[in-house]
Amino acid sequence: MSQPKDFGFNEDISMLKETFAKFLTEKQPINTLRPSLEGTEDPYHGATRAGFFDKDTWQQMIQLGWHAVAVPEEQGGIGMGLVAATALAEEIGRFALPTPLSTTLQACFLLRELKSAGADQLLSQIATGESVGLAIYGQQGSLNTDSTDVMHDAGTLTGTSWYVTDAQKLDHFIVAANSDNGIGLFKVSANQPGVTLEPDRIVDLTRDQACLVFSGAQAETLCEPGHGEPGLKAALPALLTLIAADIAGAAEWQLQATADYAKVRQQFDRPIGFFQAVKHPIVDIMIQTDATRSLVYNAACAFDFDRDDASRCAHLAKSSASDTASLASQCSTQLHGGIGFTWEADIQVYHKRQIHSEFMFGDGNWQRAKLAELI
Amino acid sequence: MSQPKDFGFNEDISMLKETFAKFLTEKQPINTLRPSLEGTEDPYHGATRAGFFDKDTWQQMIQLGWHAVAVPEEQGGIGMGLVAATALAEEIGRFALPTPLSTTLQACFLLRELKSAGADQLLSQIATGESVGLAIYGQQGSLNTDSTDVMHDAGTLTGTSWYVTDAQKLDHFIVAANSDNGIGLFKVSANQPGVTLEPDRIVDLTRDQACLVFSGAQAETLCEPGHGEPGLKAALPALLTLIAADIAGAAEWQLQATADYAKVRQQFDRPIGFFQAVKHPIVDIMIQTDATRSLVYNAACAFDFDRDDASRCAHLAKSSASDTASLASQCSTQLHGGIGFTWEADIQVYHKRQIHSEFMFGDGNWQRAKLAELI
Amino acid sequence: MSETRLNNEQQEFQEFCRRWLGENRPGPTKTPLPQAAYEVVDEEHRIYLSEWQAKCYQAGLIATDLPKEYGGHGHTGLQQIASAEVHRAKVPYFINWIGLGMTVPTLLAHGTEDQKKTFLPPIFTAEHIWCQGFSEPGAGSDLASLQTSAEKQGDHWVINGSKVWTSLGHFAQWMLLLARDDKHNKYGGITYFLAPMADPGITVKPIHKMTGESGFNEVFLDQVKIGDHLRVDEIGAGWKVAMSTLTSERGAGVGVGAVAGESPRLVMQQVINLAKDTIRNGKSVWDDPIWRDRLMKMYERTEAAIQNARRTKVKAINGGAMRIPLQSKVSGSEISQELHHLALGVLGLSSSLYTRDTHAADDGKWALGYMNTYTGTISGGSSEIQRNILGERVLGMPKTK
Amino acid sequence: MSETRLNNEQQEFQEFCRRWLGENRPGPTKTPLPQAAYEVVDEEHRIYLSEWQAKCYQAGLIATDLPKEYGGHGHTGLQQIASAEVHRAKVPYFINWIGLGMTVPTLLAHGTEDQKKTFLPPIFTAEHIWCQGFSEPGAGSDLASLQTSAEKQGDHWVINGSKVWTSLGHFAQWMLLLARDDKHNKYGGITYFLAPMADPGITVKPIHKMTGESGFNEVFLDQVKIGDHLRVDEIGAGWKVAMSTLTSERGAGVGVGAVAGESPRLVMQQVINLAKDTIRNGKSVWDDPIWRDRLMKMYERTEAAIQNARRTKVKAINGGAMRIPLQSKVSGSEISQELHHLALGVLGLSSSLYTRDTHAADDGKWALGYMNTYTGTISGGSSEIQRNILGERVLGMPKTK
Repeated sequence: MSQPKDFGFNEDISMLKETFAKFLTEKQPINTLRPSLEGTEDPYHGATRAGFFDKDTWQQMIQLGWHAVAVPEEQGGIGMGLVAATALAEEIGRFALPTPLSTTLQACFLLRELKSAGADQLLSQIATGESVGLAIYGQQGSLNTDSTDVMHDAGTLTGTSWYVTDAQKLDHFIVAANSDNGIGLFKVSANQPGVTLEPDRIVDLTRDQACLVFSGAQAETLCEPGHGEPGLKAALPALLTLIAADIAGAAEWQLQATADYAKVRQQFDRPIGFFQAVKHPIVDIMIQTDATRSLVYNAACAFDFDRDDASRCAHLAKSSASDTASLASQCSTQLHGGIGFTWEADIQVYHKRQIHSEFMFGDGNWQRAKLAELI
Repeated sequence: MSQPKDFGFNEDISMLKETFAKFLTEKQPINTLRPSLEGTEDPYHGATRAGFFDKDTWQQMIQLGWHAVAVPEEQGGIGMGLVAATALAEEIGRFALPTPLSTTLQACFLLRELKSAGADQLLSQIATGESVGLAIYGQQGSLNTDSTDVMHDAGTLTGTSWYVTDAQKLDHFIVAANSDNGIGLFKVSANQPGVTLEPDRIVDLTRDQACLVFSGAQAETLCEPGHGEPGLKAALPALLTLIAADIAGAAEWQLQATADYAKVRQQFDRPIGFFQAVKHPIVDIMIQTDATRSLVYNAACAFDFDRDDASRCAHLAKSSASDTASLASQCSTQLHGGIGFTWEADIQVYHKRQIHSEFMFGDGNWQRAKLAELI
Repeated sequence: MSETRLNNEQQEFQEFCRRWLGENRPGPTKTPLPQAAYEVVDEEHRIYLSEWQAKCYQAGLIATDLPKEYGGHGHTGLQQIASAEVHRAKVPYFINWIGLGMTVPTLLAHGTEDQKKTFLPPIFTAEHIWCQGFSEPGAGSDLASLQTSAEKQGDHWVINGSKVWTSLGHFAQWMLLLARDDKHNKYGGITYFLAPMADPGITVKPIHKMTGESGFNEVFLDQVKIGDHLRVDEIGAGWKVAMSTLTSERGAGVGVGAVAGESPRLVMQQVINLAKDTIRNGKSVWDDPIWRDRLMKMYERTEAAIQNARRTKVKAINGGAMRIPLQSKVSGSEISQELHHLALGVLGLSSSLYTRDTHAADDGKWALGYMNTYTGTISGGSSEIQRNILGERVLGMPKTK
Repeated sequence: MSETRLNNEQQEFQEFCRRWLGENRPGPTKTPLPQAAYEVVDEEHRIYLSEWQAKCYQAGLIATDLPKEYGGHGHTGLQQIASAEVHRAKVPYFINWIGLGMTVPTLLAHGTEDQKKTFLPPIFTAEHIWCQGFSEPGAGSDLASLQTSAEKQGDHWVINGSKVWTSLGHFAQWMLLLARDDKHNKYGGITYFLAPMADPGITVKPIHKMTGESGFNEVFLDQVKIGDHLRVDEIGAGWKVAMSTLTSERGAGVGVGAVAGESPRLVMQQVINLAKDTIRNGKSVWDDPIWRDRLMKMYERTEAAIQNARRTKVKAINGGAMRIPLQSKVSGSEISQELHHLALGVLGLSSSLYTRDTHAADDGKWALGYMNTYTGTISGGSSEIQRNILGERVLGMPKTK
């Protein structure tokens, strides 16, 4: 099957993206986030940070149906594809939104690949407003799909899932666990017995992260042992594309914020944007960001319309995105001068989110190694 | 043994470098080179290019003793070390001098490691003004010391040496040849029976290059079969340092020429050096060139005073130099604008020499791989 | 890969193009063609390429969508198909690339009815080869500082000055000429002319490039006489007209025929193949993870350029009409330069071998191509100037002048 | 590694330093010390570090080569040995780094005899902590556009304005202050003062950095009274004096004691070890050729910086006295930034873990350190300004103002 020329960006999806962006413009998520950070700043003495998200905003998003964009109609969702989900992910990144939506979208695309009763059930729960995340990493943080530190035996889980994104915001988790028969995927819920959430103290202010420690937790099977790896592999292009879209959106914000600052900040009797040492690096952020954006749209479209090409396109998108996260963060902070490294400036909030995203689901090197196998 | 703080740059060597630079300033080698290129320019129809060098200049250099700087006193030379030879190599690069001296200096440091009667004999010949080069590459151009395409059997050579630098300028060659007992090193002369020189048509205007084809050529043994690899390995730090010094010198010329051009070329009613898009890349050439220069001086000094550390220092120098060759060439051509890509501008002569040097004795990747083994 | 949904007429025309190009592909030249149209200097090549272009025009692959009164074929929505098929068929380039790419869009937008009727048809047939006389020795990046003067004398103009980097100047019948009618008005004192190269006051002198090629020229204009009917647009409107011509050069204008050469995707694939075929230190360059990583970084950029071009036409996500098109020149030329340098690295020492060396990979095209990429990053508005334009026009930063 | 040939006195002193530092190394603090002296905010740390500095001074490791009348120890040729040994011993940093690094060289070069005798001794003992009041909210890269005013009233001055990025402002007894005595003379209208932080008109307010640390301050000056004897050099000579102070900051001045922190070579080695210890995708990061190549590129730059510093002192090959010293700030800060970013890459996902996370490698120092590198590339003359200075002063290109 071949891709439509317009990246699948039809009227519906354009409208979805626009409406979502307008909603977030009104919310200004960082202003809501700030109070939750108070007292946590000091790296030596600061208080523990809760996994903040604005619950009212989340309820409104549920009412507007955005949580269920990628849930199939059979499970009570809207049944849109990755092009639509990617449009949302890009805006989430652009507004640095703390939200259970990011991981829930990831979960949808993984669950859709599993084609099991358990998976369909969990998709239905998402449709009713419950949130889900992925617990697939071992301590090494490798993306090798067989690297979990959790064991499955007779319906219970033991061990630890590491680097679980937004864990404090979520109702349920999809856990990758090993057994004699190979990797399977299992559902556990946040507050059930045998599941302990141990929050990480992380750099990123807009997400939270935790270890999930399982001590004989009852787990519902989403995907039988031995089928977890193919399931994760099939969903991987979607996961890569969603995180790359988040980076692209955040980079676009970094670009515009830096260009805007360069127009107003005066030094040597001129706006600093007059100087090529400022102007040209900002242009380079744009060139790099546009490359990532185009590769992201292409990857989303490939997943929906040309699945055979989806892996190649997704590795391209995340490879480019990882470099964009790094470049846009470096330049945007540098060109903001002293302001750029203050806590008060929003530019630092994005910088921290970006260097977190840069390494999620595999860094650039890893993407390119996988890509080379497909060429 | 530890290095002297001053990189071994004592009075004698400072004077040597200064005198040599002054000599070349008077010669202006590119002006002498230009007439030899006439009629060879056109890539589709141009005449074959002879391996030009200025024979009068070479005779004067011999009279001044520079050809024998690295020949031990026992063999009638001056008996200086790599610090001195590197000082000459840097100036050769800075003046883009077509000369048999570059390869002859290389040969000296290889021969000095061999400690054989044949090697000493050849060093004596160098002292009397004969020139020597290395014929150590196979067609792959690998620096693996076992990759020659020449076979040795009962005192004769058969096969081909590739990428022999400045072959048309030289009297003798040190040939790496394989046999059942491993690699040995052998001397052949340019005009002897069984040796055919097949010139390459190359990009670099300041050097020549050829295949040496051997059909049962009589060869004098410099180093017995099986001892060639250790000999080459021991000399390698010197070879890397000499080529890195050549690059550093050429880069310094590229830097100064570009800065000078930026001071006089006017656009938008100002010298273009006013604009940061011109000024800052030139500064970056300087920063990169200074890194290479410092690593080169360090590598030469390590070879003379702290041999255990010589390999590490030499790989560092050539790794840095390869990147410098590329950066300085790219920027210097770009910032010269239209002038930069004309045949008439000397900047192109350096550009071509540098992209030749960049890949000599192993590119940057190769140096860094070797370096990592030593850390 | 993406595809348009074609209507019936378009589908039929596409089939025709494929069939025609398959059947009419010209044979080889005696000596190899240069890599790009701007390097053609041999008379053999001129004749060969002119005949080929004329043939393509007769077949309807050039000027496909233009009105018949200007020599066009009068179709609608078929030019892009013809151009894509010419590209895909990897046939020789069209020699009259300046005529097709610059004179045609300029005259369509700014020419008189007479100028269009007179000048367009012989462009399509390559009877009139065109060259461009914008740059001067003292006016490169700062194009508007040009000094060639135009003095009105009755119904004609007298031109004095000199131009540089004039591709095809040695073959051309006509030149797009910028000259200064007013010394006291930098941007508003320039007028745009169509200059006959046959004028006895014009001398053309080849420039040798670092590659050794000599497709560029200096052009000296000494008391050249140009009738006022050869002026384009108003007196003093030359800068405005030239900017629209340069925009066409940057690919944002209306196409009248593929100019082509090899696509970045194809060149990238060639470099990957080169890496697979090149053995060094006991294994193929492709099998070295570091080289593979560098190649994939480059591959990523070439793919991004393709997806960028695709996104240009999708309004919801293109970030504004000019944001991506204005990037294409700087990105394209820099990608090409780094890609060629990467190819040299893949070849290692054997990258030293140039054209007509018997052992050179691909007859030395990588070294030749590498050097020619500087034409891309320097001329037609250098990368530095492009970044100014992007910062100012797209991001709204203050003008660095 | 290179070594100086030491004379007998120097050798003896070196042995003394090693022994003394070995025997007097202070115990741990209750809460961990910040990575750099400019981040110290805890009273516990201030007391601990001040006592440590005083002890080192008493032992002769600070002010070693300075005259006794200014509180120095009156030796010759021993300071470099003391500083090197302090560095090598990896003992805590000296808290009064601005006093030692800036006030001392400034007063030695521009101070009156009285100023030297009064102000130098308490700097060495850390009785007087110093801060620097140069930057203002509107005057960063364009430092000379500062607006804080100094008005002469009889034998004293009245200062009004505000300063920013003032490290140690919350502890300091004294400030190096630049203020404007003449609004109509940008560079020649600035005067340099020694300002008492105890003045009731001075308010200090901490700034939170992106790391969460709060060692920087804003300082507000409201009708602050400064005696004319606290002026340094002539009225209007402030810019000249400040430039010489900044040159000291850039390491080209006379040392009076190691300021230290970790050397790039040490940090590089730590990152290499980190790569060896970090397992991902079934092997150590060091065993991945691509990472090894990236690490070696960085290693090359750190080694080049060391050899650059060595070359500074070798006249025959240093390219001029200031060519390398003026590079050291921009190179050093950029190397540090890229090296820390590389460390994050080595750690991969676990680089997300910050200080006091139980699983964070090295207690989150890589993320903290990475963010702090922006202090290096931005303050004390940003990398952009440094490149201007290099282009202009070393290469003689025209001034970009």
